[in-house]
Amino acid sequence: MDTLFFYSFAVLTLLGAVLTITRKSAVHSAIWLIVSLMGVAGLFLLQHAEFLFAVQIVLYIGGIMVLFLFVIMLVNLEEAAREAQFNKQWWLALACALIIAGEVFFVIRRGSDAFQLPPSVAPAGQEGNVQMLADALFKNYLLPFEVASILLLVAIVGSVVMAKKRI
Amino acid sequence: MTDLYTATDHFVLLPAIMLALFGCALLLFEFVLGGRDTRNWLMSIALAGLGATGWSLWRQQVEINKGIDTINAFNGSVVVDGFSLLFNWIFLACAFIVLLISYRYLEIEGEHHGEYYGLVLLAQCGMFFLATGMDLVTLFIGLELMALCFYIMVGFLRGQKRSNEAALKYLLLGGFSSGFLAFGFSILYGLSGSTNLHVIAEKISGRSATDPVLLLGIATTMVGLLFKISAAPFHMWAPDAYEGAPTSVTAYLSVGSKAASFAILLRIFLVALPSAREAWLPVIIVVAMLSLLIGNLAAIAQTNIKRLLAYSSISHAGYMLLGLVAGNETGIKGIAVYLVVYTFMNLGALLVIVAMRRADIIGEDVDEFAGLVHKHPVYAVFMLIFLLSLAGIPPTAGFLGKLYIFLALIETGHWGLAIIASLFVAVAIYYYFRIVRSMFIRTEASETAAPPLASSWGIRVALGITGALTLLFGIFPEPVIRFAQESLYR
Amino acid sequence: MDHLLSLVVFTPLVGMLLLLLIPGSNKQLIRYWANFVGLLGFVVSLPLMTGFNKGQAGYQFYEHADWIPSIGATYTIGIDGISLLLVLLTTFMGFISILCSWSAIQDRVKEYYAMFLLLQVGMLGVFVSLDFFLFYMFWELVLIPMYFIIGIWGGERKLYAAIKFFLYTAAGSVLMLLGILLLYFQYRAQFGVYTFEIAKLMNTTMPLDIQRWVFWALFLGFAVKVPMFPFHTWLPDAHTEAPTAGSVILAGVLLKMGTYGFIRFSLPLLPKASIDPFIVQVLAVLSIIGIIYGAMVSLMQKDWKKLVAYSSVSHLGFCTLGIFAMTPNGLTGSVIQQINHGLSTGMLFLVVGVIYERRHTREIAEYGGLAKVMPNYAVVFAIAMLSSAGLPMLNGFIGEFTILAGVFEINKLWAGLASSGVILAAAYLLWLYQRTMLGKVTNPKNEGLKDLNLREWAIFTPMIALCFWIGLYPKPLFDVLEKPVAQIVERVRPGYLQQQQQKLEAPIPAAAVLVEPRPAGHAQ
Amino acid sequence: MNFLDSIWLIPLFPLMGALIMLLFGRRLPNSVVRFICPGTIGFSFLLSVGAVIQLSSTAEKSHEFIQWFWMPAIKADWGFLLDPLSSVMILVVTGIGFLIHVYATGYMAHEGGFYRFFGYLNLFVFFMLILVLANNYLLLFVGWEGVGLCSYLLIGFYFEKKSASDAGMKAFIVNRIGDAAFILGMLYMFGLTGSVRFTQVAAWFESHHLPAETAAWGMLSTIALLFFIGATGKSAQFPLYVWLPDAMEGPTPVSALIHAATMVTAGVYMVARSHVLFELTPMTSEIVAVVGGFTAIFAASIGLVQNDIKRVLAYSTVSQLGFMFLAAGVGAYWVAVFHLVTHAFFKALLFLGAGSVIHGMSGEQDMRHMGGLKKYMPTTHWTMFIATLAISGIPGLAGFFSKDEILAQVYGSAHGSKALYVVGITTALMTSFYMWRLMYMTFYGTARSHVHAHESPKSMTVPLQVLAVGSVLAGWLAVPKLFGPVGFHTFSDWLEHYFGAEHGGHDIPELALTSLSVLAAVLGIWIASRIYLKVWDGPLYRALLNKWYVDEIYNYLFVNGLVKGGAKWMFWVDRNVLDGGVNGAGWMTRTVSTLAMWWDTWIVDGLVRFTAFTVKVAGYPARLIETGQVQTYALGFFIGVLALLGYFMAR
Amino acid sequence: MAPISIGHYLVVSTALLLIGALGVLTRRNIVIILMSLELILNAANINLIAFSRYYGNMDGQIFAMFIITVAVAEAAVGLGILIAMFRNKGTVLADEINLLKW
Repeated sequence: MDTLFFYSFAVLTLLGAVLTITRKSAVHSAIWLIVSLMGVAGLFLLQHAEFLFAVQIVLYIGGIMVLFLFVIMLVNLEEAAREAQFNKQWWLALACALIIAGEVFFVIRRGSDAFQLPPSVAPAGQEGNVQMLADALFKNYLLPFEVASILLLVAIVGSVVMAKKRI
Repeated sequence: MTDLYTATDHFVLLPAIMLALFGCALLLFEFVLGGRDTRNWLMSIALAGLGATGWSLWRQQVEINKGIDTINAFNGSVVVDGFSLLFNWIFLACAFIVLLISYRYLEIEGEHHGEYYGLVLLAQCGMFFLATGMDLVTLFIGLELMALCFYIMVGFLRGQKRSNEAALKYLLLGGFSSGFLAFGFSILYGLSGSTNLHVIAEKISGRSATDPVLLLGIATTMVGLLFKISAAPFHMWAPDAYEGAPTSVTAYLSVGSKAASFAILLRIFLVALPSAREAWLPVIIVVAMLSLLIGNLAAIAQTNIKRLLAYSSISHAGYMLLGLVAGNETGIKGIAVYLVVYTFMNLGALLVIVAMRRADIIGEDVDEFAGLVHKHPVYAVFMLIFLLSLAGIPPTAGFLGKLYIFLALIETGHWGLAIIASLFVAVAIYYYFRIVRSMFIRTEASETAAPPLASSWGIRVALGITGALTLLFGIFPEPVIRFAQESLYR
Repeated sequence: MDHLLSLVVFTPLVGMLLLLLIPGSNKQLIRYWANFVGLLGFVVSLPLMTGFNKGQAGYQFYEHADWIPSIGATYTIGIDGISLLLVLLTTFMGFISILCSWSAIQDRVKEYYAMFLLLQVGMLGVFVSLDFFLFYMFWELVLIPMYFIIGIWGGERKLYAAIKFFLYTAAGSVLMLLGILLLYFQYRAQFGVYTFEIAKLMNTTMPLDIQRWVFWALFLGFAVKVPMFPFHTWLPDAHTEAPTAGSVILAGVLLKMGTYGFIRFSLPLLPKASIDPFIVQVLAVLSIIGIIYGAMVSLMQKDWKKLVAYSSVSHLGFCTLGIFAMTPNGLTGSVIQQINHGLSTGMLFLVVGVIYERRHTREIAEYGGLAKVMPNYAVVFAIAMLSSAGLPMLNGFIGEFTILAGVFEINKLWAGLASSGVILAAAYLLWLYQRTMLGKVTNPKNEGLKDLNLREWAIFTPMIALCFWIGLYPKPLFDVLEKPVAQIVERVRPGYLQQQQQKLEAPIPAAAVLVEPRPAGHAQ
Repeated sequence: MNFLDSIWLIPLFPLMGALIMLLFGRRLPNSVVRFICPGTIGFSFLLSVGAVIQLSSTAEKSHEFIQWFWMPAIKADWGFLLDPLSSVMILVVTGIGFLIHVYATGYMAHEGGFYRFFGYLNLFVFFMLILVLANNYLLLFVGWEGVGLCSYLLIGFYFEKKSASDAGMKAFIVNRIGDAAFILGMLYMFGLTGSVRFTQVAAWFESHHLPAETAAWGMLSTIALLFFIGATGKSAQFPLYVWLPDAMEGPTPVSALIHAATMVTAGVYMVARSHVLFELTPMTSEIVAVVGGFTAIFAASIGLVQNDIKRVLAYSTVSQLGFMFLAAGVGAYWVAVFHLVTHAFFKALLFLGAGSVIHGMSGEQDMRHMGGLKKYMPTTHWTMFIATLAISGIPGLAGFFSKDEILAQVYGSAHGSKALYVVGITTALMTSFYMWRLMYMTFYGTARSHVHAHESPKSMTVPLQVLAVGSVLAGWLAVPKLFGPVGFHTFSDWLEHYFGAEHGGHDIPELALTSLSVLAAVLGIWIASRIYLKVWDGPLYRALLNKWYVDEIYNYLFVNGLVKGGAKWMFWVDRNVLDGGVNGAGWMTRTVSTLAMWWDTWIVDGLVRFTAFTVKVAGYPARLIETGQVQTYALGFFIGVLALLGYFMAR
Repeated sequence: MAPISIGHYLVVSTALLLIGALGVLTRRNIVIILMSLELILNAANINLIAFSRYYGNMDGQIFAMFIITVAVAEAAVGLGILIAMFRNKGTVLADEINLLKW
């Protein structure tokens, strides 16, 4: 069952991603991005990261995407949509991406013997995931958490400074 | 584990707290009391923040000087040791000088806002974590904090297309590289099950060098980090960002950001990945050589001095990487010495360009420097010192940095690299001296006719400090060397 | 005085710093001050001569202080006979070139003299340093003022010449630095201590191939400076474009830094490499090519100054040839020839400068018949020319002859080839003299030229006196050089001195002299 | 007064004279100059006479005097040596020098630069005295070069005349070729014997009992040959004689003093000085003799047809010098020196006489425009008449004795040969011919020009008369043993003792030889009287007139071909290959960037922006990467990743 | 079908990374480039979550949370800068911003 879910979420993710970067209209791209991110969220769920699943849905899909759509409306992409969507180097980029994919594949194939992880620890119980997360977050990762808050503050201030006409 | 926040934690974190506190205060100050007559206050608060930071760093330094190796905090995710203090002092000096030179410059550009000062301090806060972090998460978040601040600062001249463009390019490429870095970090985590660098090192040391996942992780981590220090071929953001950014930010970016990026690079390569040295060493060699080649050659054709300095900073990154290539005590110490020296000389050179910016004159083109010596001999002479230092000619400090790199290379038997690196010194002289020529030899009246330089007490103080130190470190380098020695290897 | 040598080295620096305090508009005061400092620099260096004990081997006026303990760099200075002569040459030529700029330099006077005094510090430092690191500092310090002297006050192609000078020498010296570092680590590997002190580095024993590497690295630095044959192309440009005083100091002192480097560092530090047949042959051949080539190219020049510049290549070829003969005579002659070249080529440049100041052209074709208009000038030029051409009783002969004698001991063919330089020197110099001084005054612009003035006499008189002094009574120079040169030779060719001594004293068996003994029947 | 210990004063006087002239001469009136300069030489002459007299009374006949240690490199002192050979030389130099100085006061009276002329002349005498008084080769070389310098200065005295300064330069440079060889010889000598002091060298040779190098070419032969090459330069022997005829551009007293009487004989002196060496190297001696003989006949043949009065004398000088080398080559050193002395008298006289003629003819030198001067210039005529008789070898006069002795030695000495004798006697015939041709063309017949000739002033004629007396008497110092009473062998005894004469060889049929040479002289005079004005057009004549085209050949081969061509080529190499090599290394740099020079030129030339742009963009790939396209940057980044992974894959 | 291993997640994340990179490299519209950056960061997240589960510790999840935070911040600032630029230049096409070059 997990397998099936994994494949469907994986396909959803990748398909969404591909469509994101190929759609002509930015709005369509944004929607497909949502689809892709939801696929990722599904993968999170499969790995028993319920809290992150929630974060992904709420924050990303609810937050970032609104922001994107907002900007799309703001900067009026009508004209941009009429022009060519890909730049002149797309074929080169595609070739590079394929080569890298090939390389990764090759590396992994060749060194599959070496590809060993430490033995897996028994999966944590399904219950209490959020609690454990909170525990870790506020004990071990208290510092990054605080820093992240500054980061967000900077982001807020920064985007305001940038976007406002006059300050 | 039981205590969430111990006294040690506080002691370690104090500089960051100061920076964050004053930084946030500055951000808020502008919101609350925005207005034209508050600008002196902004400057004072920012300087006070740096003072407080310096004080807390000094306390740490005193502690370290007592012979304590490292002070761990937050379960080892943040440490204070000689290494972190060395870098923090660099950041502090850099931020201090950047503040000094910004005031008048922002006035002229018409973008004088409290956010700027706040961002300077918060960026330094990010750098603090890059120097002290021992944990992938802390490092990553610190890196992003710093980067975000810089994205905004680069684009701070919102009304100017060049600034917008630079910020956007920097952001897009920075984001791109962060993506790779995050991916690399995720794999490092995956290989070890921990985000602590020491644990990672321990787990990785047991793996074979051909482990594909490890290689994938190293590769992606590496490109992320090399991007940050603007080493070729991941350097291409640097010229554009440097050129488009406000010059004071260019100064900060080229020195502070680079030093911080070197801090994280060294931490990761030396603490987390020493066992994979044979895998990354050849790459670093190639990257260093490419940086020297591209940085120096491309600089030759530049007429914009900021852009020229950007390319030269790429080549400087190449030199510093050669210290990592040598990898021995001398090499690492060499990087530290080089960074210290580079801080002052590069800041100095850029602050002269800052002073060149005045009404109607951009002051970034080589031709605009023509005949500078007639009108402003002091500036011209100081610029000469900085340029000589950048080129690595004794008795300026820059020579010391290069000397250490050569020392390390020769000591470890990398003769070929040493020869190539030394030959690029000659190339560098060529383009630096185009500026010298413009300032001293060309006699066109362009400068004499122009209004006087945008000099201010801040710039003068900064010029004095950087110039004096650049010369002093060149003639009496013992303190710098000893400092680096004691910070890194006691 | 314990710090006499430091005083000598840093007097110009102090003078320069004080000079900076004088307002730039007060040109006259600046000139007086600069000349005073130049003279003072010379005067304070005189006690070196009187206080020098020529019987004592090793360094004198030795000073030592820690400088950068972390890397083992020290402030160690001291002089032996070789450096003594070069230091005196430097202070003397420094004064002369400052004096000769009095009227030639009219704009940016303050900077000009500041640069000159700074240059002086660098050159003096090079000759007294006994620590490689210190040496390198001074070595590079020289570049910057020279760059400006050529670049700001030079001729038409000054920019090109200045940067060419800088790039060539800087590239060479960075490679030299690598050689120094290699040596430094060799010492460290043997003794476990970091040091740049020459005296200590001498104790390093290195395998031949490492020595070779170090040798070639140092060679690049020095050879560019000298300049030896394939590295010489910066010289004509720099000389030609530099202002008179710049050319004088460049020819007079700066080039000697390279030859001095060979003598002070390459030979004693790397005795095995220095005597390596391949290296010696390559260097000797390069020197000989330099001698002939420089002279031949001189013949072709249409530019007065360029001609003199190329003649420097030829003369310096003699110096390097003498060095790489590595015989007492070769080395002694080389040092003396360095002094001589400083004086005579310096004078030739001054001669060009005198006329350039009056006519602002260096084209030989522009002149002719000046002897009629400026008889005193013609006499001075003649003496300079003859000194440069190696006429006996003048200084050039002493040096060249001693070098030839030294080279002859080692290789007769080299000496033979080198002696052709003597012929060519006469050719190009006389031809120059003829084209400029003799004949009728064809160019009307030359008719009203003024002869030497008092200041110019003041410049030339001591130089001419020195030329004659060295030509007639060079013994003091030889005495001063005897000990240090013997030391170097003993290091490079152990036993050579004794062998030579014995050879001169022992009777030579007839068979050694004759290819074949004469048949007995012919005996009378 | 002890003259022997004050021999250093002998050169000092002329030096002082020279210094006074060159430093202050311009301010002195000519009358003072006229007094000082000959005066110093006169003093020196007196000192020399005193010294020689004292020397003759000492037992060892040699006096060495060292002033200071001069040149440590080859242990050479600054010291003087007075021995029979040098005493002869100083007497000639100061004596004839004095006369010529006196003559010059008259001859140069109307020239500009009077003081300068005398300054140079005094300087010359100084160097010449150094040369002959030196106690070692190196100091000899000082004088050697010094006289070369003065010769240069004096030939080019009329420096406004291009031909004059050309000639001076030629003289100096040709001499330098010889000098280089001389230097090498000295070094060889030092390497071998450990000294260059004459006495020590000689002692060394004697103490080591070296066998002579006859069968093989050895070190000694090399040294001797190098010395001889040096001598050929200074003494104008084939092939380095070419400068001497040109040197006639100088004022006539100069030609007389330097290019006839003294300087050019320095080579002979030097060979004589090194006689110990040359005796040990018969092969080199042979070369000396052959070169001398060849030069003698060769120069004489050119002299046959020249029309310039001074050139005839110049070639005659070359020819006579050849005679001296011929003598030295066959081992008759004292004879060579003897001829040197007699030649000094009559040749100086001839030159001075010619100078007087030129003076009287207001500068005319071409004999075709003279003739019939006898009645206008009687003193000049009769003095020259005597000199010409002397040089022709008419018995009783100086030239007869010395030339006859040479021919006898060539015929009879152990190293001589019949062939050389034939050459010698032919040359004697030619000499007689061209000298009488000169006399006829100048003094006899009818005047061929309208210049009003006049006799020269006393200051010129008195020296002529004194020299004429000398030309008669000098020969009697060494009358062949065949003829004279015993007392007349002063000279030969004086020198033979020094040279340690060895007269092995055949018995010399002296009477026959003497008759033969007299016959040759008379025949020459007779032919000359018949055809002195004839011009017979033919290839040989033209070849002779053009001096066998030697100058042209040299010019083509060396001056234009080797030196200028080579220099041109080398300069080209310098500019294009060497600099090109460096620039080629910089080429990469340049293709990737703009050299500032180019950039400057563009701006200065105001080339259209487009060109600048294209070149800039097309030329410099490193910048080209920076397209300004953010995605290209990202692509670069991406390719970096690609390469990195590729590398990891490959390892 | 093979059981889902950590390798599968790695493949998916790598693919996502490449797709995101491709988007950055090829799309002219900067907004879409910013979206592609989100994809790249999500690739890292997939890894982190998978490894987190594998090791049974929370570090990966927390790291992922921070990465999401960073992604948000980056997007916000990026869009802010984009707006500022759009205001000045009137374009959102990446290949039309080429004032700074060479």
